[in-house]
Amino acid sequence: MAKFTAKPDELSKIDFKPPKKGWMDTPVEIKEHMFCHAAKPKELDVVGFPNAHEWRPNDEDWKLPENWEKTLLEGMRDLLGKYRSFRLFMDICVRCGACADKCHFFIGTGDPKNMPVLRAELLRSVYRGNFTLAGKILRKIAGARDLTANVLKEWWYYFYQCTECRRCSVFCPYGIDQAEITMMGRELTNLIGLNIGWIAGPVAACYMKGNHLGLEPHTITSSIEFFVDDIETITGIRVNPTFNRKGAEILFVTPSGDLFANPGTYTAMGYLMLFHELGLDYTWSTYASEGGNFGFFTTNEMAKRLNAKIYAEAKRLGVKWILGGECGHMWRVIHQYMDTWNGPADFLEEPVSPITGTKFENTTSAKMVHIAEFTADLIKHGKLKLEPSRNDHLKVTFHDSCNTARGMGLLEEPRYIIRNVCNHFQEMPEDTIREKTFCCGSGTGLNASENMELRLRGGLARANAVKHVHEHYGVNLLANVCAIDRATLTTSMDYWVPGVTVAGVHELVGNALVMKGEKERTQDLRLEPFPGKEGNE
Amino acid sequence: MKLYDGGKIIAGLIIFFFLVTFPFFLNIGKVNAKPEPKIDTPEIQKLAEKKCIESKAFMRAEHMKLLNDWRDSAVRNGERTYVNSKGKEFTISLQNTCMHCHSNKKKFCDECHTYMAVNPYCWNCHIAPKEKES
Amino acid sequence: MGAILSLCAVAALALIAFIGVSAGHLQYLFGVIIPYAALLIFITGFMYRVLKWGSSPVPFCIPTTCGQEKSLPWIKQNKIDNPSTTFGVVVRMALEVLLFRSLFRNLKTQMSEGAKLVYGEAKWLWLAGLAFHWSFLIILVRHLRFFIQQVPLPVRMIEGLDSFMQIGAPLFYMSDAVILLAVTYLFLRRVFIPQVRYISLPADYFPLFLILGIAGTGVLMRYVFKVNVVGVKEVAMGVVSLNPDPKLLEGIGVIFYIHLFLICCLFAYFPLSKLMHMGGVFLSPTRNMVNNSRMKRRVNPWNYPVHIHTYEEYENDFREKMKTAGIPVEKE
Amino acid sequence: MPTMEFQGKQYEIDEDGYLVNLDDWSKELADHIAKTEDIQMTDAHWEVVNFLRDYYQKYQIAPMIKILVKEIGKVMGPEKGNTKYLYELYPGGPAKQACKIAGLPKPTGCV
Repeated sequence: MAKFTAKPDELSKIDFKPPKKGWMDTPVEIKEHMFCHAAKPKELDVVGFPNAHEWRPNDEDWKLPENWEKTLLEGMRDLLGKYRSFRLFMDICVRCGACADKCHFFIGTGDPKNMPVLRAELLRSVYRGNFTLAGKILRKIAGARDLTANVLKEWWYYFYQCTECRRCSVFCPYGIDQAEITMMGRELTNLIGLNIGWIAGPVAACYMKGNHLGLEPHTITSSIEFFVDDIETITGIRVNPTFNRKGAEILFVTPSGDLFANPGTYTAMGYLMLFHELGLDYTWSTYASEGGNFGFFTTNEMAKRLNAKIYAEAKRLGVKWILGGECGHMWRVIHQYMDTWNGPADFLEEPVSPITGTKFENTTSAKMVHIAEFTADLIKHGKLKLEPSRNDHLKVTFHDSCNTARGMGLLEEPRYIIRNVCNHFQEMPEDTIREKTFCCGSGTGLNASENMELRLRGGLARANAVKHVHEHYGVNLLANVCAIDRATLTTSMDYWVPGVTVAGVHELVGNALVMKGEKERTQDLRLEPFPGKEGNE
Repeated sequence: MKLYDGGKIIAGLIIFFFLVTFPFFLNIGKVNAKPEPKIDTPEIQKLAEKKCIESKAFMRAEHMKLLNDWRDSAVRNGERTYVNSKGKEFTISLQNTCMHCHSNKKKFCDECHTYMAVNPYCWNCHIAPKEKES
Repeated sequence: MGAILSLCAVAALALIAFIGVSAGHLQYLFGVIIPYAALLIFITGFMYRVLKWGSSPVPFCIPTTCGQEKSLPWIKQNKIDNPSTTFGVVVRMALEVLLFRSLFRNLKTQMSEGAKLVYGEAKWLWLAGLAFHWSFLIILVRHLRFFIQQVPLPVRMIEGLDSFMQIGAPLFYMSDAVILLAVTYLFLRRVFIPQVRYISLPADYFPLFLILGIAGTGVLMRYVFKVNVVGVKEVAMGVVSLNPDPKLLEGIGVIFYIHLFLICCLFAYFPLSKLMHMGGVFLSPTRNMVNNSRMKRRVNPWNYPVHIHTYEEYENDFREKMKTAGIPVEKE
Repeated sequence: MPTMEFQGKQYEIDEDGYLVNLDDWSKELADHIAKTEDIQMTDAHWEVVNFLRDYYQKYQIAPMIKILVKEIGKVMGPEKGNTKYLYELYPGGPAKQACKIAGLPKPTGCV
């Protein structure tokens, strides 16, 4: 595959003119740098996905299993019976187009099939042709069509060009959620072995080893040990995290990206420092070592299978409640799915902060608290000694993650924390934050490298808003509470808005936190000297 | 067919059904009185030629427009003569022309207006003729 | 393409009624049989579609949250756009159904010079949509005067409000103008906005033309080709008392039958089409659910046990490595 | 599966040219892959490759950059313990390019 080399000014020339020919008559063109590699059969076999086979998206022949049409239509019937959202969203769209220019992929590509309404029509047209009276009789006039190999390719191409960010659903007068439709679309592709490697690999790893990255238990401890060394270098304090410790009060679960990928690792250091300073009775787990859930980007069943570890481990260790790290889709899953899948968590206690005594009344059933909720409460009660001036060289803006914004509503907690650990905070334009936030461009397992053009195009809308505050207010740090954001926004910023770095909120907390008995800090968590302290080392 | 959230859905559908069909329930089995406007006033009886200023069909469809035009020409333009389609002249006056013959407002005007729920604003300004109860 | 096809379809329907009544003298068919049939299809079809939706469960609590969740006591929750109580949901749904809250948020995203994205106000769709639906409702309510013997006060009040400008005679209804303008706007935006044209199906134009035809014939009937309204009400009353009188059908102008036939088409087409959004909007799980999934466990009726990689299996895979790394194990 | 030919033998590689089987790797093959990447292997380059392979043997994953930096600093002196130095050695990125030459699978960033 040729290397992706397009420059930002080339990429931002976007043609929004739809083709002359109707969309049903415009076959899908599978473009380089816009899709991810196919899943490897052995990765699908690990978790028992059906019809694993060798194929390549840009080959003519996808080596589809026999009777694939029947498999898909039966799968569709099954899903229609399981999800009211699916059946309803297939029926009630009026194609008003309010969602069209709300999608970051449409904004970044101009491809009309990336308008949420049309992406849904790809599936809807087949639904009409096979499941509705009008569609069966009137065919094309009713917007119905047959399921052909080309239609399937179109499905695959565009359902892996949607990050299930739900921005369209905010604006839809009926709340039609493309994320639901994409989920169904991906369920279907998984019936015939058409997954992507970047999702299947982490799913297989998470199933067998407990986390997406495939970190084995000793890798996790050695990695955290490495952070502990760095923390000692910075603060002079040696923190003592424990692993798989029975009888701890709290189990801490975070996305594995925080343990092994920059700049998430600095966020992990922030957690370690905070918990140490509080004297929190908590433990990490190497078995439930993943908060995120790439299974969520395949099938509901797979998502449930991966998620089951968290409660199972909490039960085994006998903790009282669970604390969760900064992550986006992880929180959609924990907030809206976990208790339903793997609850009731009646072996846990209703979460109470051991430091402030605050009862977390919004999670009395799921019993899992978001770290931003936890830390905001600490700050409110004055339990942390903070030195926000250490972050004075940073002009910070905050990127709401899609899932915490639109699938949960965690908006003020991280902002409250940032305002207390930094002196310079600037919001991005109103229409690009909170429930109107834009996706980083690479969610739902689309953060591979072979689909770089797609990622950068998808990230354009977010980057554009950052660029605005970068140019007008000198913003140089993009804070967020999502592991995928930390990895992908770094790439996106380097490309679109050089000069802006990306950090998790708890990295900023770690920098501002004054720990008991620490030495005078000269370095931040990245081991870079604080401005003005360069010579002190 | 198993129904989920059945209570709410059935309740919604009952409301829907009622909203769509309630005119049936109000009327089923009832014999509906039809409006029968009467033109048998003493004044009409006295007329040699029992004809209104225009044809019956025209008057039925257009009387509201005609009255509106009359109002405009008499009140706004001071023009008080109406020439009908056959060239015959009439004085433009609700009280003295129309109601002179149709002195039975209740049986002539109100019968249909009430039936159709039309509420003409003639009588906001004009005084309705006194009717003898027959 | 879709627009022309739909326009032809609606014109053909009007022609069918015209020929059927004026040449075929099928007043009874168009005035009684078809209306009964259309209403029956509408009611049963509508209920069938809703029950079909109801037959699929909502396994997960998936509201789209638009605002701050219920969190710590000192953080202000957005109790409507991110409701944690049924009351909040009721308000959210009411705003959605009555005022099109979500569409009100609409923005126009444009790429300006220097590849800068700008977000502008875009309230026209909301306004036209709201104007169209509300005027449609008002017109429907107004029409109740044809179906009720003693027209109740609220209906008369709505009628009075709708005509309160007292223009012309018969009094001009504002809702007539509003619906025609709104539907025309909704049609024109489908034609002139390239993206919207691209996604529009015949099924999107057809109801617009149908409604335009219905409103148009209605307006013509009131102001131009007048029909015997008293006769129309007599027919209507006969229909709703299930005692239609064929004799009454003769004296009514053909335009009434065109108007009525197009309405029947709309009613019969309704349950087969996207117009079902009328019922669907109430069932949308992203809007009608309480965002309390961490507070109250939602039960998925088809939840089933799944294979997981248990801790025991995990420890078996990694026991030696765990021991070397100093991680406690269950079995030595 | 695509393959790569070297000295008359076919080696399975993935879509991005990474060896599929760790055991297929040899110093000669590494030299060959380096050439296709326009890299002339020096002792310094080998130091990185060897560390990567050792780390992978132990942990079944390529190390984080910061671990690599620290390790190279330990072995080759603190002035070389920085990302800049590694990028000089492997302009295509120490993670991606060096892993390819070391016969490791393509590193996954955050997932």
